[in-house]
Amino acid sequence: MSATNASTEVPMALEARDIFKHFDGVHALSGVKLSVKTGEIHALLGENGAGKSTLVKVITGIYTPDSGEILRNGESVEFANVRVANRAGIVALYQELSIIPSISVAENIMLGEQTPSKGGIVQWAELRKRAQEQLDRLNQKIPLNRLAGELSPVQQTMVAFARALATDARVLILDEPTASLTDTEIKDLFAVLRKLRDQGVAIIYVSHRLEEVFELCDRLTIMRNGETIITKDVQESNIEEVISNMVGRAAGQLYPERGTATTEVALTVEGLNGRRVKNVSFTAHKGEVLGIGGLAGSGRSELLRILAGAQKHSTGTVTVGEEALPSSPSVGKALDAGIALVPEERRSQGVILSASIQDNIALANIPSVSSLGIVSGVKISTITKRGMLDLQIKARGPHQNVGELSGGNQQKVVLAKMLARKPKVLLMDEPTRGIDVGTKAEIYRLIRELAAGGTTVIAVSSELPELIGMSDRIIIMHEGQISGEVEAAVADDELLLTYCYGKAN
Amino acid sequence: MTTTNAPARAGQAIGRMLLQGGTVVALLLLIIFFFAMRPDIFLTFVNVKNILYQVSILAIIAGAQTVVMVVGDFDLSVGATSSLAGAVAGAQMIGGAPIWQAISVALLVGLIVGLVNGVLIAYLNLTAFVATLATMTSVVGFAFLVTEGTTLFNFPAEFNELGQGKFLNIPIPVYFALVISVIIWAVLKFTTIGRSWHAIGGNVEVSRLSGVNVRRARLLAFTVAGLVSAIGGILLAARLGSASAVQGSDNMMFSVAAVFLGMTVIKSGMANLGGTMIGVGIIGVMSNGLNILGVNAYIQQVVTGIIIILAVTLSGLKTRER
Amino acid sequence: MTTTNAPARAGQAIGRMLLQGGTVVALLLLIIFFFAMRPDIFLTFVNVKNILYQVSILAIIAGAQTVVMVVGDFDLSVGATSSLAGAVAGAQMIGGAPIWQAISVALLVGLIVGLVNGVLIAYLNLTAFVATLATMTSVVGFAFLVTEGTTLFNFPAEFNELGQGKFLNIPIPVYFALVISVIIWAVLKFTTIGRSWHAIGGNVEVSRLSGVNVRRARLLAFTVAGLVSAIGGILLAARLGSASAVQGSDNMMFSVAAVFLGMTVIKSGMANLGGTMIGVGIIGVMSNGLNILGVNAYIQQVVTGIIIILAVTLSGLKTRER
Amino acid sequence: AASGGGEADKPFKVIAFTSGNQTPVGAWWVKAVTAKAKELGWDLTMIQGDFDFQKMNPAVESAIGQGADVILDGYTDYASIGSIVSAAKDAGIPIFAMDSGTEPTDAFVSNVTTDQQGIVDSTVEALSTELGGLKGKNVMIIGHDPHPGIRMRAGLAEEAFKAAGANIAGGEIQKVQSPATGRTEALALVADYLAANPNGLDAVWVGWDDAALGASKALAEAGSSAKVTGVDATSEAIAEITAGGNFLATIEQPWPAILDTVIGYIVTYQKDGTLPSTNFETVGTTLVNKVNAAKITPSDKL
Ligand SMILES: Nc1ncnc2c1ncn2[C@@H]1O[C@H](COP(=O)(O)OP(=O)(O)OP(=O)(O)O)[C@@H](O)[C@H]1O
Ligand SMILES: Nc1ncnc2c1ncn2[C@@H]1O[C@H](COP(=O)(O)OP(=O)(O)OP(=O)(O)O)[C@@H](O)[C@H]1O
Ligand SMILES: [Mg+2]
Ligand SMILES: [Mg+2]
Repeated sequence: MSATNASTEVPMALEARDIFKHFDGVHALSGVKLSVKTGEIHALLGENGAGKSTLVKVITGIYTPDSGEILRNGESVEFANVRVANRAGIVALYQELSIIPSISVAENIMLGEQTPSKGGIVQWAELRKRAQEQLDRLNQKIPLNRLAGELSPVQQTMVAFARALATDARVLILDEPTASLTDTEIKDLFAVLRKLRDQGVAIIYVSHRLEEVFELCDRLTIMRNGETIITKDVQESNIEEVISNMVGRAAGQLYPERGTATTEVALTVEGLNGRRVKNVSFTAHKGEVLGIGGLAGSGRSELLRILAGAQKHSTGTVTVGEEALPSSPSVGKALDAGIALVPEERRSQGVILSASIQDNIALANIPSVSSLGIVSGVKISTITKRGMLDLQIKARGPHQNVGELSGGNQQKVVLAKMLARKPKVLLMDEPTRGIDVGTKAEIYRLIRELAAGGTTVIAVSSELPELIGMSDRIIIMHEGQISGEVEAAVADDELLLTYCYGKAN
Repeated sequence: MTTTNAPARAGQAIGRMLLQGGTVVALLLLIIFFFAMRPDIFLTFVNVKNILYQVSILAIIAGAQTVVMVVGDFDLSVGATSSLAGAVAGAQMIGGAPIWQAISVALLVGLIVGLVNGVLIAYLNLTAFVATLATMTSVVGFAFLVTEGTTLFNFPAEFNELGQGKFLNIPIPVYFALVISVIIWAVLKFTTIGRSWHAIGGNVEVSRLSGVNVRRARLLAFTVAGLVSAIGGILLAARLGSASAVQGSDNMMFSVAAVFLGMTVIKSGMANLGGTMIGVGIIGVMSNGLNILGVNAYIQQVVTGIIIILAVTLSGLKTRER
Repeated sequence: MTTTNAPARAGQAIGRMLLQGGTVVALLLLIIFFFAMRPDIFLTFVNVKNILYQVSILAIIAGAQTVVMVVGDFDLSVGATSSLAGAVAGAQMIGGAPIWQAISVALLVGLIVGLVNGVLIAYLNLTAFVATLATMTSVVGFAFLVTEGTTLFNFPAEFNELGQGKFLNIPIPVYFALVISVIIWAVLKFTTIGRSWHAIGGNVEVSRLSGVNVRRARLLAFTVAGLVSAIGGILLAARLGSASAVQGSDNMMFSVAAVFLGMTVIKSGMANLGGTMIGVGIIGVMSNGLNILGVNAYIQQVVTGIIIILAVTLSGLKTRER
Repeated sequence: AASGGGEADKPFKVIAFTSGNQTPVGAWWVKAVTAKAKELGWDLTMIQGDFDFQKMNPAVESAIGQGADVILDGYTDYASIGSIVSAAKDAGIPIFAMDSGTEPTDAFVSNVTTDQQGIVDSTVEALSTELGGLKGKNVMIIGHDPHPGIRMRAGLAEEAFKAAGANIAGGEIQKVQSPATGRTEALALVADYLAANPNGLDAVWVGWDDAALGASKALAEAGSSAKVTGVDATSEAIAEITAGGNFLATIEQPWPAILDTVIGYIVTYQKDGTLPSTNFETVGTTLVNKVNAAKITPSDKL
């Protein structure tokens, strides 16, 4: 609607020309071009590590480019830091950015230069009023006085989003804002974004969820290896074209064929009660991919954490094959029994960012790389090499710090670490969060291979198509309880959603 | 992260409050204990005044420490800075300078030390621990140079009056401690810089990316800490009527301990002025009470450590989950 | 915010190495400086031996501190624990116990203090700062009780030999420091527990979810620190032929400073034994060099702080990006 | 605090304080004063300061606020207790002191201390005799400024050695910073000096025994035959002197006698309000060397 009526004389709201940026020998950006019109939602797409987040940080002055130029309304600008960019109306919600846990929701929303003040004194009434306005725009009922750290992850994301809205930005950049949201919140978010666009805000939208892009965006730019491949109107493009441009070859099938699960029981869960989880019982079979769905906060993550020994439960039993797990769990014991968890928050739970790939992989495999308390460098390097090869981890070598890898490759490190344990039951919490389509397909294939090899995979996902596509069987949770179970082959979005809202059983 | 089912909510709430306020409970227990042991003395006006007098300077320096710890840092140099400020003021007065000038120069010295800390930490990215450890070392050296290693004394009576005088039968340093605490509390609570400090203490990176001027705010925090420590040091010199290079050096450890004790008081677990004052109270009551009971100095020291552990453990229980 | 284009890459790499190894460079600069000032003395066998002898006990205690700091914690009680261990060994021997028994009991005391720290921190979730500050306070009190406030002496000659004897003309404590450092280095590098410590220091939650027994590992780290500190304290007592409650109390601050200096040596910025030893070297060379130049004690102190800042700033430059 | 007197209707109230209870002499003093008070039937308030004036001064002042007949100060320099002195003046309570400063001051009605010049004279003479004269000899002086007694005698020693024609090693008094680490600091000072100036020392004069023991250890390790003197007569120093190594001599200060004198003044004052005739007096000390070492009661065994 607004994509075509911009005349060529009107300067672009934001333009990036031939940006180069390298880190320690990695060329993150090699001549990127991006131009965003006033009043459009512009999708920025690309594989993990394509350089999207780096470009965002160059635009907002966090990184200084090696060369290249940023133009705002046709004028060349240089931002020394985030504050200067914000004052010029450019505001970003960063990929890894979250909230400040120890201060209130209201203050989180009105942070920094947004804090209303007179002579250095905070105007609390004004602050609360304006914070409330932002939450209202997003349809969020979050108490302003709560400490942000007490909110659920979803609410935290919404608070961070409210903060971005509060700045009244003219150029708003969102780096994977929906990665941890579910459909309800996404709908509210999109409504706000459309309204902003109609008010003339230029929005850059980075996402790996391509359906969203086609639903929301006006134009798209695809990046690959730090370069711009194509910029196009969304209406003139389609998913296949986007994928092939992103990965540089024709798109294959996203989800592999389902396998044939055995009837041999691999995991039995009986009467499990935790903080949120209530009376959960189910079984999973050898070679089966069991998907778990549900709304945010429905207790899926807690269930996996309990199974993995990472969280206490009050009652219930977990049995792997024939062997019952001890009632006071620990991750070590669960691992020994053959249960491994790929957690939900990669950066804070999955990998040690400051440690090398091989140290990360070794960490979960201490028993197998050591004898009599002494670790063997050779064994570590063997399992690391195998993991990096099997999962095609792109890195300079086993000694590279995980913090320097792209999100997708970080996720593969987490997987490699747990797969080296050869688990009987692999628990995966949002296994493809923030991961590009190419890598997603790889991970689905991997899940299938594991299942075919006899592993039981239990995967939590918030994306219904993914849940259906990768699973053999699906369990849906609602407020801590199992509200429905269905064979994936016969499942559809509508049915799953009714279970999600706990309406049928 | 405690959640339960509907029943027994009230009982649990009280339980939580007790744990939450573990440090407050610890203070109350201490008071009750010492009162029970010596009801004739402990809560008399004279003794309470005494306790207040004894902790007033620690309270000021712990206030300075609170500011820095709200930002998520440490300042190991507060004690040394206060000694240096006292020494500088003393040396000035002995050299014949008028009182106002002596005090101004001493405050300036504190400000400069704080500024140096701030620059090192906020702009040169040194860890607070190393930077303030290093400045502490240098500052003690300066204090030795200023005092030539001796104890300076013989200050004008009007100066000593600042530390030894009374108003309404309450020693003047108590008022100073009160006023400075209230100011720091208000700055932390009501000003934009105070809120920035809290934000930075919560998460530096998020604050920076959200447009908080992190460097300036940290610089300011350390500068304030230096200045306030100097006030404490000047008052200590006036209070004792003398100044030496090492006087009040244990204020550093105790100020950090007080802030840590106080951090357990509030839910977010951050440094906060109210909590710090409770921490200061625990330290003051403990030392006064043990003295009143006539406990042997060595055993006092053993007991002091144990009481600190008990106080913190009491409130630590609440976060033991997981 | 360093940015450059393709050329001058090589130059930049060298520059980066210099910055990376800023602390090493600082040590070299110090050595070169003092050597240039007193070429006839500074690098002679006698003086180098002197320096090694002087830092040997600090090196041991800094090794203990390194273990704890690898895990991401602190131990403020190392100095006090070492004094207590020395005092306990001394008191035993004076009481007529055989040397092996005195040493065993002293080591046990160190182990227990470490264990208490570990339980408080790993199992009762106290902050390392508060917990070790509190144990430090109590431990000093115990040390006073053990020594009755005096200096114990008159130890058997074989005991003193441990601290004062020589082998191949090199004092025995130097060998102890070397062996203990190598052991700590090897434990950190090659053992599963060392791996776990590093992982915990990198990210506690990730470690826990990877199956590391975080609590046990932290408990062990503090226990090791207590035990190693005790070794340091026993050697100090043997070296001086005497034991007092406060002797070696400055080892705490210096050990932390050494570890911090050493953290700048490696890219990950974590505590590491090699770096710590460079830190210990800087502290030792600095104090010996300044003494040799005959610098006034107070000025020495000022200079010490400044050199620490310069050394760390030099290596801090590399992380100044952003 | 006990009151068992019975001769007067109200017990005689005494506030006693010392800043140094964590030193052996301080600990002895606390015990001795407490015993004396019991014997004399005083109502004693004993305050121990642990060198922490921020804590000690208020405690003493609050005791003053509750009233007392006399104040007894042990080993606490008047410079550090200005606030106590003025509080006592205001309340009209006399302060009797021992070893509390090196010069006359009207802060005290009496201050009995040891003769610093005498200490210096006898130690310097002992060294002179041992070395066969001091002319051209290299002498290191180790002091500690925060302690007024040590500071004063170190200064006097410097004068004495200069007057005798000795060279002061390092050109000035070497300073130990913290009493806690005095021994290791002195050890390093001497060791480093000897490294820089092999055979560069004939004597080391140290202001107190603990540091002197460090110095003598450094000399022994460097194989130097230089001699050390200290002050305090600790049992450790006496043992070293007896053993006949580098440690030549130390000084015994007659604390029990001095305490008796001061207590005597207080008793007189208690009886009829008579104050001592002078507010500052010094008492002679005894040089402890190999000859008389066996007969001396060490200061930490009082
Ligand atoms: N601070 C850094 N240091 C070193 N390399 C970096 C750094 N930040 C990014 N890189 C590298 O730059 C490249 C681009 O990364 P960037 O984060 O911009 O990718 P992205 O497109 O946002 O990927 P994702 O979809 O996974 O978020 C990657 O190869 C990454 O490893
Ligand atoms: N209201 C809340 N207060 C505190 N913590 C919460 C809250 N909601 C969720 N959490 C925490 O967030 C994590 C995820 O919660 P849970 O397992 O219930 O959700 P989920 O179904 O996995 O949904 P999602 O992870 O998508 O939010 C848990 O560790 C839980 O403790
Ligand atoms: Mg990204
Ligand atoms: Mg989840």
